Amino acid sequence: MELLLVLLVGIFYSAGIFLMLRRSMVKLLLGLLLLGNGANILIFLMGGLTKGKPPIIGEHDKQFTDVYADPVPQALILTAIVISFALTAFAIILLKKVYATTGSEDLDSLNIQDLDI
Amino acid sequence: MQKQNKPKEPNPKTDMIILKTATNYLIPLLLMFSVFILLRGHYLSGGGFVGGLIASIAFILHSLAHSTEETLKFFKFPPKTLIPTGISISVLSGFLPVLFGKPFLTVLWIKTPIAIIGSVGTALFFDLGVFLIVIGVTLTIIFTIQEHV
Amino acid sequence: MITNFILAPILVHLITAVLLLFFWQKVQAQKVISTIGNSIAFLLCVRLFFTTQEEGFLILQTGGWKAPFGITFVSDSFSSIMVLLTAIVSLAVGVYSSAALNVSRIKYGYFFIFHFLIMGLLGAFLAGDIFNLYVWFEVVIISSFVLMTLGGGKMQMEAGIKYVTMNMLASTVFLTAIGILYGITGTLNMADLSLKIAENTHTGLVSVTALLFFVGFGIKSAVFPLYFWLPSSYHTPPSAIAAIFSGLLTKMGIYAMIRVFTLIFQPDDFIRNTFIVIAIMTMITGALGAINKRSLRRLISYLIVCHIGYLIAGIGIYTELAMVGVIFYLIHDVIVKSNLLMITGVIQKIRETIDITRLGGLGKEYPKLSFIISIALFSLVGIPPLSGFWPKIQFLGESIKAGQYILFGAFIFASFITLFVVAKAWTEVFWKPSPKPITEEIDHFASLNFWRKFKLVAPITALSLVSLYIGLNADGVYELTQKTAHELMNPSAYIDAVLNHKINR
Amino acid sequence: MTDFLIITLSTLGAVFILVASLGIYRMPDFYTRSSVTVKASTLGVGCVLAAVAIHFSEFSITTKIFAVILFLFITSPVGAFMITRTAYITNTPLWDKSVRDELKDEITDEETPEN
Amino acid sequence: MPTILILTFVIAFLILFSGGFLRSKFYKYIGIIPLALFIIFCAELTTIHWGSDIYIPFKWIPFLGIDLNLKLDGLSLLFALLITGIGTLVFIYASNYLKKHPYLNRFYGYMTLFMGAMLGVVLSDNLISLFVFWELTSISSFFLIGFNNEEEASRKSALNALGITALGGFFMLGGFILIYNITGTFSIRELIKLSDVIQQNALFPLVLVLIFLGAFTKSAQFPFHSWLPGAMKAPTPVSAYLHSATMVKAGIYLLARMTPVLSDGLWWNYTLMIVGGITMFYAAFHSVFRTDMKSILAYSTISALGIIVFLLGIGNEYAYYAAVTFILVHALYKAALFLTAGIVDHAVHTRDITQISGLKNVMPLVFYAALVAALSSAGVPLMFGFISKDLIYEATLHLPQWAMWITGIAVLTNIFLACAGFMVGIKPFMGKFPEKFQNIHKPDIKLWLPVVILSSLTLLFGLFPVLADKGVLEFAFNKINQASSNIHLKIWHGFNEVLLLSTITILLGFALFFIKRYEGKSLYFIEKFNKIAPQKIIDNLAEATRKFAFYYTRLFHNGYLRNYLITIILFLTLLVGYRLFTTTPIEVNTKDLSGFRFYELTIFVLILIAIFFTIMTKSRLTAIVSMGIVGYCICLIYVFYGAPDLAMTQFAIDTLTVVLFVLVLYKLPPFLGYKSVTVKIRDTIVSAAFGGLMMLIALQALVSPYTKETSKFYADNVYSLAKGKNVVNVILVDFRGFDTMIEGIVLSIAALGVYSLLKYKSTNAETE
Amino acid sequence: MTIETYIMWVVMPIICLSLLIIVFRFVKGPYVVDRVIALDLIITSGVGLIGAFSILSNDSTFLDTSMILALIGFLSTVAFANYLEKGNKND
Amino acid sequence: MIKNLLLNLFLSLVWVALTGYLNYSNFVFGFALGFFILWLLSRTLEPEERNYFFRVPKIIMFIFSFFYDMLKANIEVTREIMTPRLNMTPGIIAYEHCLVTDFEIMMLTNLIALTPGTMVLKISDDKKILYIHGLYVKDKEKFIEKVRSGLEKKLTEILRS
Ligand code: NA
Ligand code: NA
Repeated sequence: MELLLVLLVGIFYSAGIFLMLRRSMVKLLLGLLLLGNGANILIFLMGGLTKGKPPIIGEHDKQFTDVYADPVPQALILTAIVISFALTAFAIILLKKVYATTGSEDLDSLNIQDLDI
Repeated sequence: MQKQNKPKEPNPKTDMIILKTATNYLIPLLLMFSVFILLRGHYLSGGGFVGGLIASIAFILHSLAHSTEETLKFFKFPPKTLIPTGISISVLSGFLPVLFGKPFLTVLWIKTPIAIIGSVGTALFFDLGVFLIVIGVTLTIIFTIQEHV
Repeated sequence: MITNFILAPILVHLITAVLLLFFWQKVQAQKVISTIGNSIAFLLCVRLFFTTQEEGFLILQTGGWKAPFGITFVSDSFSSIMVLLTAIVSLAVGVYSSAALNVSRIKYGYFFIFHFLIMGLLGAFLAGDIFNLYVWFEVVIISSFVLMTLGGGKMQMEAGIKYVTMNMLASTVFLTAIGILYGITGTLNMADLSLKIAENTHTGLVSVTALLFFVGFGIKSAVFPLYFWLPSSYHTPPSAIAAIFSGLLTKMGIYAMIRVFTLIFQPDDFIRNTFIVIAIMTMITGALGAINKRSLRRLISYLIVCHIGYLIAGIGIYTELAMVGVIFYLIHDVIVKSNLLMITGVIQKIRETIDITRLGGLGKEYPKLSFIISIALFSLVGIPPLSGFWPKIQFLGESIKAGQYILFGAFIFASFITLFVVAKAWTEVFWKPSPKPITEEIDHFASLNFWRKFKLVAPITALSLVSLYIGLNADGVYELTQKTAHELMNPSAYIDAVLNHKINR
Repeated sequence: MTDFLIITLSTLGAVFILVASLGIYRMPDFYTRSSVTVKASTLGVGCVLAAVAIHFSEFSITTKIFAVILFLFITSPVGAFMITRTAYITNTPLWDKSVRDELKDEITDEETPEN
Repeated sequence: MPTILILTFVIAFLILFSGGFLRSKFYKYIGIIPLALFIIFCAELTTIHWGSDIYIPFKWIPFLGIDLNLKLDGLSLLFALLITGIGTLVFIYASNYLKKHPYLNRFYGYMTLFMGAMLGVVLSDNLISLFVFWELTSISSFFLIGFNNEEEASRKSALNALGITALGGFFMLGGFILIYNITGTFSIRELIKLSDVIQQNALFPLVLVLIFLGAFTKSAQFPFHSWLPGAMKAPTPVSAYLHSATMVKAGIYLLARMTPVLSDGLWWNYTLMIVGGITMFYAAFHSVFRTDMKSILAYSTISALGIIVFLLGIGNEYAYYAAVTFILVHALYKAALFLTAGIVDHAVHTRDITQISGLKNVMPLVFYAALVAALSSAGVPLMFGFISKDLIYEATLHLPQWAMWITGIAVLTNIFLACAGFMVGIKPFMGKFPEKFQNIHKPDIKLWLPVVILSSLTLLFGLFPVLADKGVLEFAFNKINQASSNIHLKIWHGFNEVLLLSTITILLGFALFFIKRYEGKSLYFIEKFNKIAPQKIIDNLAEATRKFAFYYTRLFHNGYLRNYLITIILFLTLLVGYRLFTTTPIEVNTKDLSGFRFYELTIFVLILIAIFFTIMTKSRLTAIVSMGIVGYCICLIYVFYGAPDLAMTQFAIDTLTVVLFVLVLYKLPPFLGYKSVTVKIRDTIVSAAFGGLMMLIALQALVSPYTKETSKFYADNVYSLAKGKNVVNVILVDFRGFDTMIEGIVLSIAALGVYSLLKYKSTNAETE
Repeated sequence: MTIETYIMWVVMPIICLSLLIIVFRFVKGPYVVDRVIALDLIITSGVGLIGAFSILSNDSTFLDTSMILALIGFLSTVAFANYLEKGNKND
Repeated sequence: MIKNLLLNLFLSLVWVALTGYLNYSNFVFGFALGFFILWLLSRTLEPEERNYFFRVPKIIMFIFSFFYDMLKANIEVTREIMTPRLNMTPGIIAYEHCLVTDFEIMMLTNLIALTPGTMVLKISDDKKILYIHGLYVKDKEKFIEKVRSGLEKKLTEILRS
């Protein structure tokens, strides 16, 4: 499964970048979302995969009796997910605001001010 | 395929009764569930974040079924104020150990466990703060957008 | 010893922000609370700086978990310098903002975002944990997103989308790098990482990871060819916001780069050469970009890029002396760049434009202000003995020592172009007669009351004086930077201090 | 006995889910898809979850599973109703072999009384 | 001495700051400042005569080996006296010349600043402190050239001058630092002892190039001379002081100072001779064709500077003696001529010699003074100039090879210079006095007195050269030569070939002066050569740089976000990819990896399809539904690998994101796409390469073993110390609680940002 | 044959097959509403899949996840419904 | 009714507390026991207060019958899906119901939705008519009758009285 997930990571990153290179701002955002997910899975993968064993001590135990999934990447991803949500939410609203002020969500039409001198 | 005529604008009020009624029953369930998820995060999966998300989803559902104004009636203060409140609770629970000469965010425990919740420590208040922040944040975002759609 | 004190400035900004949230929409209260909070934080930062300088490393293991298991905060000499700089700039910009910004921006939360931003910066500078550093970065980024776009028109939105996109990309690269780093070491504490990386036999992979960090931080610090967001955006927000951005935001990337490449990774030849090539290109690109700019802000934007090249070059040379130069330059640059942006704000208030072709006659009308501004400008271009001059000695010297003649040439080229464009701007803005007649309506500055004028000019004066002080007291600054560079280049003391730090739970 | 129950219920559940998926795949228009899928899956998932409850046969887990099934039975049809209604409003066409559309009649009647 | 220096700067800034506070009456007596300094330096003459140098250590930045050690020896003193002496005269002169000027305070502020800086240059023993003062002279020059800054030409000239001198300065700084790298010291005194070390270093040629660039730009040597004629836009006192007598000689001073250190008999000398030679001839030739008095003087100054450089290059004792003498000679007569030009300009409001004539009748005293200066310039016997000219010819004639040719060039140069001197010092006073100048006002004593003093000195030193010689020149010479010599200044050398050459020079100079016709045509003639003139080349170069900068900047910063992104991604991919492939053998360690189950594969396929759909669809909603599927599938992956907390959060967040998208997308138009297949292929390649790279890195990281020390600590202590069982949650609220707190703040900022962004409605009136 | 193997080789494959079939509908569309109910069905089936998986791994922790799925999974469907109605077009 | 339900729940909790085992068979047993006790005690009450004891069995009956219907419909649908040709005659029917409260309408709508092959599309503005999409509506009256006598009747039985 590691190989499959590695492949998935690659796909997430590729697709994310590909989407970011489109003309539409919505696709740009979706691309960023995919990138974020890709990074999360990559971190997840880095902890090593442990099938079906959450890092939670059993109800009647006081210590782990079995193998458990590495909790650190999970905690990191949780943080990353939430942060990425915050950024995405803001970006979505920004998109709306950009559309409201410029009347376009075409990224190619947002190139005027860079060309000023 | 038969081509349909343009239908007249539906009356949303009558159509929404299904969602509204269902929502009225779901909201207490969701809120209770969110508290449940919050409280036992230390032992089982869950915690302030997910709890907060579920609680806010309850309100979002309500706002989708009714309207934002209707949902806002649940709150005496706008949900925005939950944010500083939540931050304050989190920070205070982190700051409490400083008064006892311990590093910031050190978890202090009440000696005897309390029923249902189990051991109570500053971590719980910390998580509660997070819970409130998440609710405040999510609702602020969604409601603001809904007002501006 | 428990050094919760490290967190004091951070918490003060946090509390200030939270208080401001409770005083939503109350402009006067916002201004007062912000100024008080800012001042307290300033004093705390100053104390943190001096305590650190006296006692060496200040360390806090939050949660009472010993390193590398908890989140560690470390104030070493370098961190404390950055903290002090942040404090100075934040106080100056804070005061400036209260007069420069319009009421609606304050109503819609400028100040608390400002405090969150400063808090994020302070946190980033004090973090001893790589993931915690990431989280602080995000605080800064999201705050900057908000400040960047708050109340913006078309231009600001257009810039905002670019700024947001590229910064989010940078964050992702940073996060990826952290993931890989965890994958090959199993730890996140920077001191611990240093040890683990040193033991790691997969040197190739380590080097690759280091490069990922370089790219991530490179985007944030706007090096060639990752700099695009900066000239696309820095000219659009209000001057107060641009002042913090230009003074501190790119420098945060530089800070992280220095931290990571001195503590965690020891850059190999390839990485060092990469740094140098990138630095050369950054200097040239920034300098060339500045040549044709008519808008003062755009001009300064490109100069920021250009001068980031100096810093990168210093890191690339990777000698203690070069690092002395880097830190000195960093100190200088933070102060001067913030100041310049505030200055553009005042100029805009006076003339309603910052287009140099449409400006003029400021020297005649505002001679004293012009003089203050000239200090900032001279410091920027490095007229000896002002602050920008000294680190160049190290840069030039070390690049020759390292046999990097092209880099040496690039330094001279960049210095020259900087001097030239600034002098040109000076002649246009201050010497040239004003092309359009000045009426009461245009000069918003003259009609302000004394206190507002004071709030606008005092920060500029203060920062100019700081620049002057840095330049004239180069000896003292060198003592500081030398100590800091030594600490950075010999991280064992840092590692030892962090990992063997005693705590009582 | 419990093993048998678990196997039966889980198989039944899986099959219902399969039916639902085949339904959504085969049905000719949105309305028919919507009317055969959501509930089939709900029932299927209910069965699987019942199997889970029996498998663990613990009070807390069983109540939890009851809750899940209950939630599913409340939320699924509501969602389905909402989207189906929207589909109609947004002119998603009916299957051409549909025999009647009294809703259309009603709406057009109201709109054009002279017809 | 340092006190004096610092005091000078303090006074400079006080004057600058005074604004209108100081009445113009004050400036009548401002000459006291340089005069006091002059007297102090004169007092030091005795010390020098006792044979010892004055050396005052003053700490500055010991870490860098930078100090403010001051050193007063013969050479420094020669310059210091020039600076303060001529300074006194110019200050006095200007107090009348610029009388009632509104910014007199700025003028004197800059002038005093300059004076201090210039003294700093000649007194510093440390190369860096020398450079500091050096740059200050450039800056004060910038401000003084641009003093009449409302005129565009002034601004342009100021910029041009600053540009060229500062660029040279930067190179020179590099040279100094290089010297430090080689020797470990910035102290000139030390360096003289270490001259072998420097000259034998492989980088010695580079040192020379860098130092030369500094000196040549400052002293207006060909081809960097072009800023100096432009600098004549400055008020005449400034031209007289900075751009003739002192600042431009800073480069000369540096060369003279460094001669004992860097003179190697080869590179140093030949470069100086060639550059100096070209400069002196080129500029002298040019000067004759000018019609503006100041322009003539500017070119003749350049030429004179060329002569000194040339002499330093020749490098024999005569040459050195000639050089120090000529420095003084030139300063005296050129300052006098400049001030004369100023007086003329002041009186008749033009400096065009084709327009001016007959002023002798109006201002006879000025005429005689100017005449003396012109004659000195031509090297007429009994004038001080005669002595120096003789020494020049002595020096050239003593050259081991090419002596005749070089002497010939020197003679030609001097002929032109003689003519130029006459054009300024004699031409305006001779002939008929035009009607239109009838009601000019006669020059004030403050204007003519300095000229007279200067000319008197010229005459005095011409008659009694020993005064100058024993006074200071000998000691200056000793410092360059690093040994004393038998050469002494004499009023008369007897009849020899040198006298013959001098006579030829004077006669031909006079002849040229009388034959030449004074009309605008000559100016046209010389301007024809402007196309190949260095200034033109510099202008073209600047314009080319500007254009290149424009296209270069536009090439990268072209406004298209996707181009920015693609550049970033390509850079990352190439850089990191290159490193990965060159350092790491790509290996896949299959034995440690678990196989995959069909349900995992199913999820994988689902994600794949959903992603593909997200990319391909033209409908925004479909894209979002696809993203929803992707999110839920990730959630399932988290479930499969033991991360229920993650799965929950992922799911909740994903749902919220979908809701958010749906709420916002409501009004947007459909997707726009790129029609071009090339673009699509390019993007596909770039993104595939990037994704592939990330995949490979992840794969390699998987192979690399690591200790799970941290997670083991958490797992071991989660119950005993943190009283929890869900390790992930305990990490979030306890072990790494700080992350969570800050993360909450990130969320808060985002929410409030959203709120502000949507609620804030900016109006056009509000700019900031 | 244990319950685990049965679940593994009979129940899970059926559910997975269903998921693939649903995705097929998702791909075909043709309308957004079709895709939305496909998504809804994937979520619901996901609840079943998680249930089966928890038997497989003998760990009840995952049921919390399925509870959340069941509770809030329909929110996105409702949101889409709202959107489509307001947008009044079916692109 | 609510009072009785709460009382019943309370009793079952007491039972759990008494026995000390919180598992579901024990809880169900406690509930059944409590129900029985309450039923015994309720004989003294007025008839309108006693309906709780009739309704609980009815609800249970209803659930079972509903599951049965659902199963039946499911099989029907399965047949439709599995066979190569589609024999159905779908269409939209306007169905006039006799329900009163919003809750009842929602319950009916949900139940119709849960039953395979039927789906509510819309509710008329006066809330009186449900527009139902069915798979087999060739015979409109039969379809209406099936809903009316099936779901609606049972629903009203358990919700009212
Ligand atoms: Na977290
Ligand atoms: Na690994």
